[in-house]
Amino acid sequence: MENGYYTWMLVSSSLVLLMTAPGLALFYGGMSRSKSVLNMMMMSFSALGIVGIVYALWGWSMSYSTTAATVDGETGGEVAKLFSNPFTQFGLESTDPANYVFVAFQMTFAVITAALISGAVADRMKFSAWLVFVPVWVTLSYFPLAHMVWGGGFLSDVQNGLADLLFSGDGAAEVAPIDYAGGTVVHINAGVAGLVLALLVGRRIGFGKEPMKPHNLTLTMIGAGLLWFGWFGFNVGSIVNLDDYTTETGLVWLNTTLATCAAMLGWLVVEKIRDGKSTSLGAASGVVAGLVAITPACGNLVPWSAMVLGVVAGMLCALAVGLKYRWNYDDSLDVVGVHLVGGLVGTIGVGFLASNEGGLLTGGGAKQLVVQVCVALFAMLWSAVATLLVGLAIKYTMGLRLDDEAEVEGIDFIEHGESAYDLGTSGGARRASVLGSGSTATEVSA
Amino acid sequence: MENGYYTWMLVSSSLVLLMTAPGLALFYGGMSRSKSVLNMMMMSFSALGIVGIVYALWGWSMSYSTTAATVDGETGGEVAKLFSNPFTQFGLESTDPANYVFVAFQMTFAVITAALISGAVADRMKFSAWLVFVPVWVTLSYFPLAHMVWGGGFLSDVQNGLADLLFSGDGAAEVAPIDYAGGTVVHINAGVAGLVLALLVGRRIGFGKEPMKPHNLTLTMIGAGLLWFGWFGFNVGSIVNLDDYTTETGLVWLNTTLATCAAMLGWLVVEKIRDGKSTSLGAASGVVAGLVAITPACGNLVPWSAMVLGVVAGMLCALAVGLKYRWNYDDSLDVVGVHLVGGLVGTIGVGFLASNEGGLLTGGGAKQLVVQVCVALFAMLWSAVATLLVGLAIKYTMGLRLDDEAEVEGIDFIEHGESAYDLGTSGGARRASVLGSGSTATEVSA
Amino acid sequence: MENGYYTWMLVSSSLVLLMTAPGLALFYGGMSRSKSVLNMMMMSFSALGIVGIVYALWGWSMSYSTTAATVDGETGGEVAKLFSNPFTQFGLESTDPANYVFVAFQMTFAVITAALISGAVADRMKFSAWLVFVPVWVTLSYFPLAHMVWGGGFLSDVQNGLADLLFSGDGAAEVAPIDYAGGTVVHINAGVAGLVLALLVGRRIGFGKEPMKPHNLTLTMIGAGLLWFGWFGFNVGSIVNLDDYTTETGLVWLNTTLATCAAMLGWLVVEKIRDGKSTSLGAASGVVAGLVAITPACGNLVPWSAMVLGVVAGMLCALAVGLKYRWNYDDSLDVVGVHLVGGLVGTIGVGFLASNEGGLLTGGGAKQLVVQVCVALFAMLWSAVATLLVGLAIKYTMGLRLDDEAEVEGIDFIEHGESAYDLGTSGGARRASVLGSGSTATEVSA
Amino acid sequence: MKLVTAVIKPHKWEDVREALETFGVTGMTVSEVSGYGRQKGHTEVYRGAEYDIALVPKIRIEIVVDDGDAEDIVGIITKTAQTGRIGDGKVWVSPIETVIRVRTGDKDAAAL
Amino acid sequence: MKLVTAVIKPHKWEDVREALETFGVTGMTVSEVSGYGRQKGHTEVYRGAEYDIALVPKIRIEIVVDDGDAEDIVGIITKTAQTGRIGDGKVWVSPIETVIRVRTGDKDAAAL
Amino acid sequence: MKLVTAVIKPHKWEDVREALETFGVTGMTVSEVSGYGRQKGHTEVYRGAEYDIALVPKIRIEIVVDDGDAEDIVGIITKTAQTGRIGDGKVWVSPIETVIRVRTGDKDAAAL
Ligand SMILES: Nc1ncnc2c1ncn2[C@@H]1O[C@H](COP(=O)(O)OP(=O)(O)O)[C@@H](O)[C@H]1O
Ligand SMILES: Nc1ncnc2c1ncn2[C@@H]1O[C@H](COP(=O)(O)OP(=O)(O)O)[C@@H](O)[C@H]1O
Ligand SMILES: Nc1ncnc2c1ncn2[C@@H]1O[C@H](COP(=O)(O)OP(=O)(O)O)[C@@H](O)[C@H]1O
Repeated sequence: MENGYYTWMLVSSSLVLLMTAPGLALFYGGMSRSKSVLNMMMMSFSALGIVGIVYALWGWSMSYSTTAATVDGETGGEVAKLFSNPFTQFGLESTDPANYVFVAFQMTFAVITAALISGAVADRMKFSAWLVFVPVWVTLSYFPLAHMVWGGGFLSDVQNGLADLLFSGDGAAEVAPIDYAGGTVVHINAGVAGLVLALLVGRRIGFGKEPMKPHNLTLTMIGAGLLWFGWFGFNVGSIVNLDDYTTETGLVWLNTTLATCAAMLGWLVVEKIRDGKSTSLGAASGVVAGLVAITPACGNLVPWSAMVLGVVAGMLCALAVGLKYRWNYDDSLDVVGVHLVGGLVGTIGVGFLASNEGGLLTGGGAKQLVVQVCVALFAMLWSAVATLLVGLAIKYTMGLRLDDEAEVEGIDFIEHGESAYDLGTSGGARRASVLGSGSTATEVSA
Repeated sequence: MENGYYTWMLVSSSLVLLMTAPGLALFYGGMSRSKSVLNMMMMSFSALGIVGIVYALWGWSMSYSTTAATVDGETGGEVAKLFSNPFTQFGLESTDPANYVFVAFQMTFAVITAALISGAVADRMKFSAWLVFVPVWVTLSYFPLAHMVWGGGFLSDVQNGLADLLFSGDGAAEVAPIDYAGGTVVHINAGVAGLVLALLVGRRIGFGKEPMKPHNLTLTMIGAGLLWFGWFGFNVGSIVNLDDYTTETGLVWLNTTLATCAAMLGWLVVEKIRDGKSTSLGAASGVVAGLVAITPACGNLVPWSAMVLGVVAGMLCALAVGLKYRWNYDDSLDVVGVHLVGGLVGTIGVGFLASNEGGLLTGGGAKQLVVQVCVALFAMLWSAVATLLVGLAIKYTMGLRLDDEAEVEGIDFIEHGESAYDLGTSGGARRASVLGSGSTATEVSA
Repeated sequence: MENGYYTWMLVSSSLVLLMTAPGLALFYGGMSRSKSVLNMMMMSFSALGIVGIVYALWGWSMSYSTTAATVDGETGGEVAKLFSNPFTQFGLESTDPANYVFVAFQMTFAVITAALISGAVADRMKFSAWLVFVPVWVTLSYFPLAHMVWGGGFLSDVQNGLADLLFSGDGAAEVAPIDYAGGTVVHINAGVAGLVLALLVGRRIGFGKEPMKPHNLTLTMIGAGLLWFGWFGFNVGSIVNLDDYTTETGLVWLNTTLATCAAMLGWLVVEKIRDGKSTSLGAASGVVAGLVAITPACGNLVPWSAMVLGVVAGMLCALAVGLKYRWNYDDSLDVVGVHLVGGLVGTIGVGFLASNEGGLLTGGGAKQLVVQVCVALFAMLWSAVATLLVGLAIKYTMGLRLDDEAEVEGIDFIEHGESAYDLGTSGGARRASVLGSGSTATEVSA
Repeated sequence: MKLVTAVIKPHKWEDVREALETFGVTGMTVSEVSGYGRQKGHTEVYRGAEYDIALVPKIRIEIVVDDGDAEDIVGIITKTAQTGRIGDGKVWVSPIETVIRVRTGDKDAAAL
Repeated sequence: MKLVTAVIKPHKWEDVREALETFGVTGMTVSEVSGYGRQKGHTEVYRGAEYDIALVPKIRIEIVVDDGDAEDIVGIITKTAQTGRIGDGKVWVSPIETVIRVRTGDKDAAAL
Repeated sequence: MKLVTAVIKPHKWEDVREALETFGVTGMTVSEVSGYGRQKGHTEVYRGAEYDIALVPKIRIEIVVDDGDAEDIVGIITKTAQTGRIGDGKVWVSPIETVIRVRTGDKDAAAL
């Protein structure tokens, strides 16, 4: 394999891992309350620990070990349209080392998708329930969708795939679905899962009544910056056509950045008009909204259309985050408002804007748009059902949620026995709070 | 293009973007007061959002679309010595995709240069005024200077360029000006702009009387570390001579690091002697001073001379940051003391130390030194005039500054309606401050 | 040299520098008390400043300029088994620029090794003593060990080297010691030095009695994430066999990640069983324990054995950090419990698990294990003696430690004249503490 | 004049404030304090080291009132802040000789 | 002995301290508190959700003084802390039976 | 009833608490405050600019006690918090008319 490209894949895999820890952990942690920040970060870190292992055991195998249709048209059977065999490359035993870097890259995608969900259940989900939810959910929802979209499955352009059923070509769909880096697999998937889980877990005590403002926006800003940085690995590392390496990666990098800049400005404009002030949380949120929206589209737009997609995403997400108060569901850190809505904007938007006369507005007719919409709907359905199954199973066995007193006391202490800060207050916090901490340090008898 | 090099450019572009958000946002944010940290970070984030878009629209075109003199000596006209046509590649429409990665890389330079200025006007500049200042300033000051220095313009070695007027060679200057990665275009430019803008905006209420100490030095330390990390993209990504890829990049990486280490130690020594104690803010500042100084020189020094340049920069900047108290201008976070002074040390220092008998002390005579000084002076003049025009225009129309009561109340709340922290104080901040926050969360009617 | 690989080395060098500043600075800083966090971060930053310079002056020369045995068997003499000539490449004068990138990469290893030690002496070591300790220690302990292990010295497979003396082959050891990325040179070395220095400096006032809990775990989590990210440069950048570039780097990346995920989970399990709760500090610590353990082994394991090594490391380190309370030595931030123990687990563990029938459990017999144990013991001995010499010399001249009153007052103020935070407490810290800060800002007369 | 000082559980603060507002209290001064008493703190664990947190977070409220209102206000606070669980807090009343409104210089009743 | 307690606007603290120093007050104890009263707090917005911040930051000053000085000190604080705008704060005086200096055990006047 | 208020050095807090516990004090309310007095603060330097930190951190303890215990408790605090160095702090006693336990409504002695 070409080493320059290979090096970029090493960089990209590392960048996407950085997105989860500490990127997302900070973005979410800063938005939660100071009594919940550690649990918030732990949901990201533990997702990394668990999914990392699970991916090596059966995740890669379920996603890529067999495809529905191999190059010569011979198929891996109908079931292979949904997921491939978990055992053929179990534990990567039989995986070609030349593919390890792709295992690494794809692993980090599964990790962050699971971690994204945690934002919807901030402050109240049992840590043990989370540790059980994550591996089961990626197995039932993420791996199959990754296979369907990227592993030559039902949502690819494979014969008798969804796109092919809509507009049949010879041997493959006439119009291939577009999901460059994970609009459906990652963002729509996480967004729907977040919504379902938030509904199952229920609202936080005092939701909509008590204030639940971000406890440390500087963390959220650091997180947004690191997410942006890591996202270059996420999008630019998803390049498929190596012959165009130098031109396509440049385009994807630029589109990613332009859409994100435009989305940040779009969000700030909505705030200025609606609330009278543009906020830093709005800037951080707009950045993520733009990155989410451009994810599926980054390889199929040109600079101007990337800016258009970005500004639309920023504005729509800025409005969408308000819905939870109207419809009274507690999607605590707006996984729905940012990732589901942003993912839909990108996935469907590319149906309008795809370059080379691919989209409705770029002279390509409606076919691409139809395909994109149907793929998005199917992904939402799959994710909703899978999440519902896992969520209900946990709810009626071990339980999903802390009891009320524990929630009021604070999940950081209840679940982790820690407090995030001990800054003291006297003399500009020149010394740790003598009140905030205890009288004796004694080793726990092991 | 060679893929290994190309991959490095993708990495470098991402690294330089990281420098602004969150790098510089943290470095500056930590130094400001807790009532201003969000605005400080917002000035960096918004600069990224705005300049990113503007650069794609006309920035690249104004900087690189036409050169004063093309290889075969045919010229783009005299005006092309100052800037090239904003419309030839407007919106990157007609830009060769093979150049996208350079657009990306150069875009991030324009972004951070604008963001650097914000340090001079901390705590008091209207956010709306900043949003107007940034795009106009980069158009009048940054793009032209980038073109003059790197786009084959008046400050390059082009025929009838400044250097050629000083010491004429045949068809080009006898001695080419040296600005490897942006001593004049980025640091001197931002430093002068900061000074002018600080004078136009005026001193903070209580400047020199009330304490205005850094509110969170851990953020400043994170920022300094991320700036250093990102600077490898900034300097090493600026390589020009691809034949020397493996040797030149290694040299530039080493020079960047050695100068920065030396500058950190130099700053700490000055503090130890003058104040009796070496501070962490001093270490962070010394790091940035060293990075600034080595920027124009990193390709033209050897390890020992890089260390010399670094230690000089660290010591001079450590002394320079005190000037604002003596001359009573409120360059709040020392854009002048660090970026203008550091940029001059590097730009002029390379006239003394340039390797291969290029500098005065390295047996190359005074010519390079004269060229460097004249280029620096011209850049300062250009930047000062451009900034003065933009600044005055804004001052006498929308106004540059908050009213006094708002400034005392705190710009984070006034301009962004937020507070950075809600840590509570009881029990080691185990729960968010019940006092620090409000009684009801109600959705804003959209 | 191949550019793709070369680019990765540039990336890796930058990544490893990031590990120290701000990575380790944050990881340690967050664990210390709010009156010591700046000093903690300064110990990392200053180590970077000092070792960076020292490495260019004589570090590289002492490590790699001459080898005990060159390819054709001709030897650089017996002394060259311990370290090579500090002067042959003093100041990199005579170093081939093509090697600069390796100088850069190796420099960052020396930096972080020195910085790691600081965790053992948190809150109480004179800053001046630290500034003297660092350069002398790397000269007596780090450079020689780097040379012995990687520079073809006594701990390599060189003729009459330790391994060769144990199991002699023809012209070289029958079994080459395995230390892929620095288990002995970096972690065991730093761990032993930390223990010795902690004993020389003595316990903190109130150790084991007063609470000394982490003052800001969000910093520690950021640090852990950045360390992980940087560690990809540390391990994957240590590749030796370029022909396998694409396969070996993929394997090393995966092993690094899988061992770290497993170690995180292992640590959390031990906490759950022993303390009843899994903590975020435990997750962060488990991450580092796993990274430490996989460091020497990452190129000689397969995914499943990497997971095994990781979980063992996580569990053992989780138990080891309690020892200091039992044996009453104040290894404040657990350099011993994490780096010495983790380094031993990795260095010795690979003797059990080395792939290709290399280890005891993988059908390779006991030879590798014996070699690993002996190498580890020798490294511990060398490090202990070197540290003892430096430490005693400083203790009985300038002194190692603050006086008691200063320690209670807080080292940040005493040694650096700063306080880390000025957050205020009123109104959710909407304004800086008017109480925490002073009444006048007056320029220090230079 | 009297000074009513109340130490209550943090999550009761909003209710108490509303109740007092309804009663007609126009102002008060509050601060976050730590309480020590029957209600024990809890234990935190860091790397196997246990820390007993002896103190629990409380909210301290100071209200300067007319002699006549003191009793009612004490009653309102006691009623509203009550959860019945250990740690509900204390309320005490102490004498004040005079109170001045800084803005106007008004004294006593007029100052409230 | 008397205890003078003052609640003032934070940015007035420095002036008050200087004025008291000049008058001869040798010591005081200050803390950051939150005030509730006529002066209303403000509104913050996070992702479209509005938060009413009911409380405003204040500085609380406690000074133990000789009976004779109480009035003057109250006067000084009132004068210096006054801005004329709502929210300037309150000052109140309460009786103290005794005060001891920990360092020496000195009582009352001698303890200040 | 009496209210004993003590302002002491932070690192003395643990000792004082233990001493009071042994004596039989069942509860107290503590807060972190800043002290101004003979003990001067210190100077910090940021980029060559000096900041005089006028205030020093202190711990403020409030204990409502039976009239009879006041003197002993004052004595215990004074003894335990003493270091002999400037800045040890003050203890003062003021009268309380009544104290109520929120949980039960118990009054005075019964409320402690
Ligand atoms: N003697 C006292 N003086 C001052 N404050 C007290 C006293 N006793 C208790 N408190 C405060 O009241 C709070 C509740 O008291 P506690 O004994 O825990 O529960 P309860 O009041 O329900 O018996 C304590 O946390 C402390 O802040
Ligand atoms: N009855 C009271 N008891 C204690 N503190 C009070 C009382 N009324 C007001 N305060 C304090 O005085 C501050 C200013 O009072 P406010 O009514 O806002 O303005 P003003 O005193 O100018 O009328 C409040 O923020 C509060 O801290
Ligand atoms: N008149 C006073 N009223 C209230 N508190 C005081 C007064 N004088 C001193 N204090 C408090 O006591 C602390 C110690 O007083 P200081 O004069 O510094 O030392 P000492 O009490 O040993 O003479 C001060 O920091 C302050 O918090």
